[in-house]
Amino acid sequence: MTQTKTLGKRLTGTEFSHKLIIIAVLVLLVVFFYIMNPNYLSYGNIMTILLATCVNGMLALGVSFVIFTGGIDISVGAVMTFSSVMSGVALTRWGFPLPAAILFGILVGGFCGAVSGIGVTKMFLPPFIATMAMQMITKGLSLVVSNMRPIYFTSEPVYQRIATGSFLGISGFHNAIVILIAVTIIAYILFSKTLIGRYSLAIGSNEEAARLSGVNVDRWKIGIYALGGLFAGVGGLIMSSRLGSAQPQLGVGYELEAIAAAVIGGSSLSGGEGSIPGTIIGALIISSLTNGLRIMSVPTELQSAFVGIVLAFAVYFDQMRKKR
Amino acid sequence: MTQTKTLGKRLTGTEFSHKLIIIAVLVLLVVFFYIMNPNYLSYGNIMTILLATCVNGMLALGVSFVIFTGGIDISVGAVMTFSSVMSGVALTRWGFPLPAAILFGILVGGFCGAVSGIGVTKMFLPPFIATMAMQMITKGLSLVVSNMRPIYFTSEPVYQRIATGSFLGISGFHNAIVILIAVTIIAYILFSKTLIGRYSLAIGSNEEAARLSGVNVDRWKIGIYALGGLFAGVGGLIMSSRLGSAQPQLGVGYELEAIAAAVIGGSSLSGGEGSIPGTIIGALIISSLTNGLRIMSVPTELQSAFVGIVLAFAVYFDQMRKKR
Amino acid sequence: MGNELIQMKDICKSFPGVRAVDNVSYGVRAGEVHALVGENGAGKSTLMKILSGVYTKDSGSIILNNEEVNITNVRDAQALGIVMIHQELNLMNHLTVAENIFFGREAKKKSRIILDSKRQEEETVQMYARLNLDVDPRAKVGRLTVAQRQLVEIVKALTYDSKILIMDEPTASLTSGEVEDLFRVVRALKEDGRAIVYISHKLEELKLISDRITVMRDGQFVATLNTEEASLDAIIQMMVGREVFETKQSPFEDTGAELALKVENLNAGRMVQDVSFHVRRGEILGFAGLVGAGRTETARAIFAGDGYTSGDIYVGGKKVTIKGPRDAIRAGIAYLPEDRRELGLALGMTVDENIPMASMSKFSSFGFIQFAKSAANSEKQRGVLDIRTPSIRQKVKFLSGGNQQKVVLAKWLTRNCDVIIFDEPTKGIDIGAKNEIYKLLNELAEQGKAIIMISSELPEILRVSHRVLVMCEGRITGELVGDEIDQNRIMNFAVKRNHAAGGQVG
Amino acid sequence: MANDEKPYIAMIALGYGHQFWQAVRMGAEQAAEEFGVRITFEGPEDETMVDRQVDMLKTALANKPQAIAMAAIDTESVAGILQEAKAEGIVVVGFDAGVGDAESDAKVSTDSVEAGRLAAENAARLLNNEGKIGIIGHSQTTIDAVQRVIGFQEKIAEFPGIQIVDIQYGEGDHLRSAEIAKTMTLAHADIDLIYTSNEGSCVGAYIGLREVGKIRDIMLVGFDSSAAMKDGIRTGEIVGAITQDPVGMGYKTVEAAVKLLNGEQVDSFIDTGCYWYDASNMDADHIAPLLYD
Ligand SMILES: Nc1ncnc2c1ncn2[C@@H]1O[C@H](COP(=O)(O)OP(=O)(O)OP(=O)(O)O)[C@@H](O)[C@H]1O
Ligand SMILES: Nc1ncnc2c1ncn2[C@@H]1O[C@H](COP(=O)(O)OP(=O)(O)OP(=O)(O)O)[C@@H](O)[C@H]1O
Ligand SMILES: [Mg+2]
Ligand SMILES: [Mg+2]
Repeated sequence: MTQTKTLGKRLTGTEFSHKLIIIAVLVLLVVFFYIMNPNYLSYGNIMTILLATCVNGMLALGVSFVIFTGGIDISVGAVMTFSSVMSGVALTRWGFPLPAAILFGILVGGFCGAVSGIGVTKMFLPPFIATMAMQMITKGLSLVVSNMRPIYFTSEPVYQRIATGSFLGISGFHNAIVILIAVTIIAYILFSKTLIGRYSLAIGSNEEAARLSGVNVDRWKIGIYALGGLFAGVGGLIMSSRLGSAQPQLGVGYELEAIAAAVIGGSSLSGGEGSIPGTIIGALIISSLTNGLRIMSVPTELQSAFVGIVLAFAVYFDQMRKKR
Repeated sequence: MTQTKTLGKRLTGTEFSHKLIIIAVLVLLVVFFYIMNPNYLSYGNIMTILLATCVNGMLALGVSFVIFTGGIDISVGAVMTFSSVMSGVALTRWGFPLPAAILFGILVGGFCGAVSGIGVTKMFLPPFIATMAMQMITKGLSLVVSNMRPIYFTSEPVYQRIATGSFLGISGFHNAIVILIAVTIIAYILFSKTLIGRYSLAIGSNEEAARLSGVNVDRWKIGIYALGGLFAGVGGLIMSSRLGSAQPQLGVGYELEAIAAAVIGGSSLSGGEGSIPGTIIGALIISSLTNGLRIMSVPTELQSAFVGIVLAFAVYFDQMRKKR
Repeated sequence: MGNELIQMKDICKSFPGVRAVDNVSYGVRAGEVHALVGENGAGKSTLMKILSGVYTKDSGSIILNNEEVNITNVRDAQALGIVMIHQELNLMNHLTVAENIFFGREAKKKSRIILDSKRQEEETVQMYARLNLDVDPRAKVGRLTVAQRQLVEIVKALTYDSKILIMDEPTASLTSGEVEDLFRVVRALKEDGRAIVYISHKLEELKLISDRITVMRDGQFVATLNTEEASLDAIIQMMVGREVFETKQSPFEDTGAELALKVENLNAGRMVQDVSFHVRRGEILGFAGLVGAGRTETARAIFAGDGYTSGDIYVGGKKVTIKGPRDAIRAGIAYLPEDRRELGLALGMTVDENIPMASMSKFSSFGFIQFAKSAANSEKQRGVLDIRTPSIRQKVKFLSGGNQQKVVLAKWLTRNCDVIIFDEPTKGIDIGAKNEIYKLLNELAEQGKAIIMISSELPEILRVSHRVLVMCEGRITGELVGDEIDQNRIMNFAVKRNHAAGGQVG
Repeated sequence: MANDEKPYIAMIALGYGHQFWQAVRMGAEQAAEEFGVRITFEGPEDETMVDRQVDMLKTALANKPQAIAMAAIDTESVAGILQEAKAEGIVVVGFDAGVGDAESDAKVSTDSVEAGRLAAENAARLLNNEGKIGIIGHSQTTIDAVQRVIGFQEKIAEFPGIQIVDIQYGEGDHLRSAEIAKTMTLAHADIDLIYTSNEGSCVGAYIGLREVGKIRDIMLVGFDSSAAMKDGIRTGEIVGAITQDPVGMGYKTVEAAVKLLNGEQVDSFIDTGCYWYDASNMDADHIAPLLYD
């Protein structure tokens, strides 16, 4: 029985080793870029990297829950844009007060997610198709609603400060970063301490077993897709606050990066596996890499190739760990 | 035990009903657009639709095999572009004779696919990550190799005729359509009459079981990804022949449409399910829909929303059939 | 010993935290059936997976025909003529029966590229005929019942021209008729000079089929005996390391205890027709029948509303409408599916995450999970059911088959329902654990729960049930109470295909 | 189709959702109303989708237009189809990037190389012929995007005291361009001016520079127009930008097509010009109408 005991300890140990590997990848990247250009680790640039992580990180958090269930959400980029547009419309056209407009925008994101979830559960659509439809629909609606023009929040100077204001007056430490940290903590609690996290993994691990255990799988799934939409809505808030406007054409390709962050962070696209800290580190890896390549003035056309190679190897090392 | 017999018989019947449903969706769409605008069924426009199906159809065929295995290939668009660029480089810079250059381009596609396959099997990368890396890498390489300029095939007037020449002199009946039909037949034979089709379904159905039966799963998977790449290469040939040039920045978003065609055609993204005729009909649905909306002069911003809604319902009807 | 066709010497194999096989030697002669027995998790499957190339050994040697061989993957083993029927079904559900059987060795036309489906199908039918079975070779395997799938596995293995055939619990979900057919074929193979490894928890079978028996315990070799010289009791004692007491079922006094579940004229598709029955608190109701009799379908119609078209269900006297598992669970019905891997467990999750799955409301408040409470319960269940796991934080997929079944049991014990439907509860479970499960069924009944046990193992039905219902082709064909319960009567009802005599039960 | 009587002009642009194209469309619709013709206006969602645009052209032809007005992503790719169209008597007018010379009856556009040179001239002036420049482009392949950069580089090469130290491309995506601008200031701490090749790049760089507090230290030169850019220019945070005349371009395109349909003569090249604007002249009569939101 002593054996059993140590074993138990050892096993819980392996749960951390995943995070160790991707943290190591992150550290390696940072050290490499630091050697290439010491400015990389200047306070200003660290803040730049963190700020650049905000939108993608937010989308990645949202999509993570969906990925845990074994689903996928390729609409997060378009939904993010749509919710920022709707928030802008509420503010500038319908005369909502600012907090109401912001809340409305985030809720629109949640609503879009819920609709995808209904498509997945009640219409039996594969998540890829349900969210692809949602992507196409919100893309169109963003253009129609905004009349294909950016919606400016210039009338509300507060709006810009939501993301870009300095937290506690610390210069360079933008509110957006604080929001990302706060949302990450919320996501972490939701994931590891509450039913939504437990059920998202259970559904991803064996949906039928969950159903036969009396879990209302459909309702939870709709909730999880809605949660993903809410996160996209917050992403839209940060984005439009940074830009001072809602840009109806933005967001293309953001979903791939968000999914990539989750997968680098250890989520399996077949569901049942993954973690919130992993996802955030995944998002950080992507943005530090992109930032570093730009700082090194690597020609744009080569940057994507480098990112691709590094991502492949980051995941490779992580897979090697699992094999061991 | 006669029961076993009847059970089996009853089930084989349902296999056809899937194709009936999506054919019905296609017919409904066509009839609807014809009523809205009789030009829709003019000979010229039918050919336009078929020609517009060629590239997406080709990519969809290739990605289908990968989807059958339970994988996904999001690099097909970028690989298509890369192989057309390489074919252009071989022709114009390295002085390859035309047939060699074409073959070379297609083989480049196959090679890229094989590399993705190696990533999936030997590096244990999730297909999403392996092919995302491939997408990023080929995207970058296309730009670098082409020096960010289209490569024109104007020196080889034959080249354009490969896709756009008239088959047997029938005006409007382009060679590309013939190529699509031929490739579809080849894909169909590969799928239903040879080991590669059998094994792709088997791997998607239960990879572990396939391995335990002594099948070299890794080798077959690499072969299947390579096959997908070859189809993308042929897609690149048709694309560049139609355009008279290799466009190094083309292909963004094409993978989603190709995957959508396969899924509409009844492929399950978790593998083991799908068919070649289904995929081609899926591709036809997408292009007839897009074409029809344009002919009805639906504002561009709304087109994508309509496509999204129709796709969702097409798949919904198909799912209802499965539930019954 | 010297004349063994294949010998495994001093084999060791560890998994993270587990010494699955610890210095075990084992061998089979040509023309012999050598049984391998042991408790769940004793390491039987692991040992044989090493032989068939699924796992690589940590140390030790394998000697075939007096020559050391190196087996690193399945194909190596196949090339040496070693074939294994796996305990967990390893079939491709989307492929047909014939495609599965010939998988990896597809028949091809003369061109050597185009597949010859027709020939495969014909040969499949012939293979089945050797087992006295009929088959539609084109049926998709995913549509078959578990038992039919197991037959596919067996037929598949038989088609290999193997020198050494390893059968890991091949009869776990077969009925006695099919088992007899299988044994007939096994004997023929034996006569033919093949070496056969036979793993089973059905110890009665060993007498019928095996020549020698090797016992393993906790990954270690215990003994090898000649079957004629071995007594069942001795084997059991070697397996378990202690004595096992068989409890005889005491009759249930139908003193008008409260009706826990009553089902009237239930219809669900072709396989459930006009099924009516009841079960009282404290009673164990056995559901017997041949494979495909519709027992699983009946249970699922009650529990999950599958294919349900008409009929009334009363729980504790109150009529309930059941559209899905949630309704059933709320009404107080639990169901343990026969296919635990596909339906019962989240394999990638831990023991502690699976056990509370059906009762999360008990282990959460305001959506927050109460981890300490959940862990306490899981530890308790682990103790009660003797779940062999290094820790409750072990992932379920790393447990042996029998222990996985216990986790499912723990899940439903935690939920504490009034009516519990067990579908093949001891499938793949070792004799010691089986006895514990029987004891548990009795205890649950004594606590006033109503138990329905679907089982294809007649001895089990005979031993545990207070009352037995027999099904055939979707109908209840007979009911037996107390002393009436015996093998012959059950078999008579089980093949009663004319529907004249209704087994109507009030 | 009740309005079969009205001549029908199909317009196919390089892109669609961007303000620039919507401004072109506005001008075109204005002209359509004035001249009593029917127009449709479409474009691919992404300015790289050559084949999409070819399909659009073919579909448009199925509706039998009297005239086609087109800004081809790749002129070669549509040459054949347009030649056939011309042979059937359809009028072909190129606008913006235009179509091949052989196919077009008239071309209404801005010379992008010239526009890039104009930006460079002003940049050199602002730098007093000395300093370091970074460029944020929006596409490495779209022809006018490339020309805006080439023109700029060509002209800058005439000033030995000025160096271009970095060129990055941000797809016209605001956020990406913002990140690029921020890293550029870090990689090249001594950069004096950033030139951006379209609205998205400019606004993105504007935001990025503001976020790192360098907006006034580093001069920002933009391209095109939008409410955000106009604000920035008015406050001097963006030192100036080049604008084309998209509304005029749309208008003149339709006008030229109508004239050609009526058998009138038009110039084969109608220049819609490009203009430097900054805080000092943006309200002037000749500039203000060219700026759009
Ligand atoms: N892949 C694996 N990873 C980790 N542990 C494993 C793995 N496979 C088996 N084990 C462990 O090895 C031990 C032996 O398992 P094995 O499956 O060989 O038992 P068995 O004798 O076949 O039991 P059963 O009768 O229940 O099938 C068990 O403790 C099991 O938990
Ligand atoms: N998904 C399905 N589709 C069609 N027929 C099915 C399906 N599942 C089971 N059947 C058929 O229904 C019949 C009853 O199966 P069921 O599983 O209820 O039998 P059972 O009495 O529980 O037997 P056992 O569990 O011992 O296999 C079988 O003939 C089987 O072939
Ligand atoms: Mg076993
Ligand atoms: Mg059953």
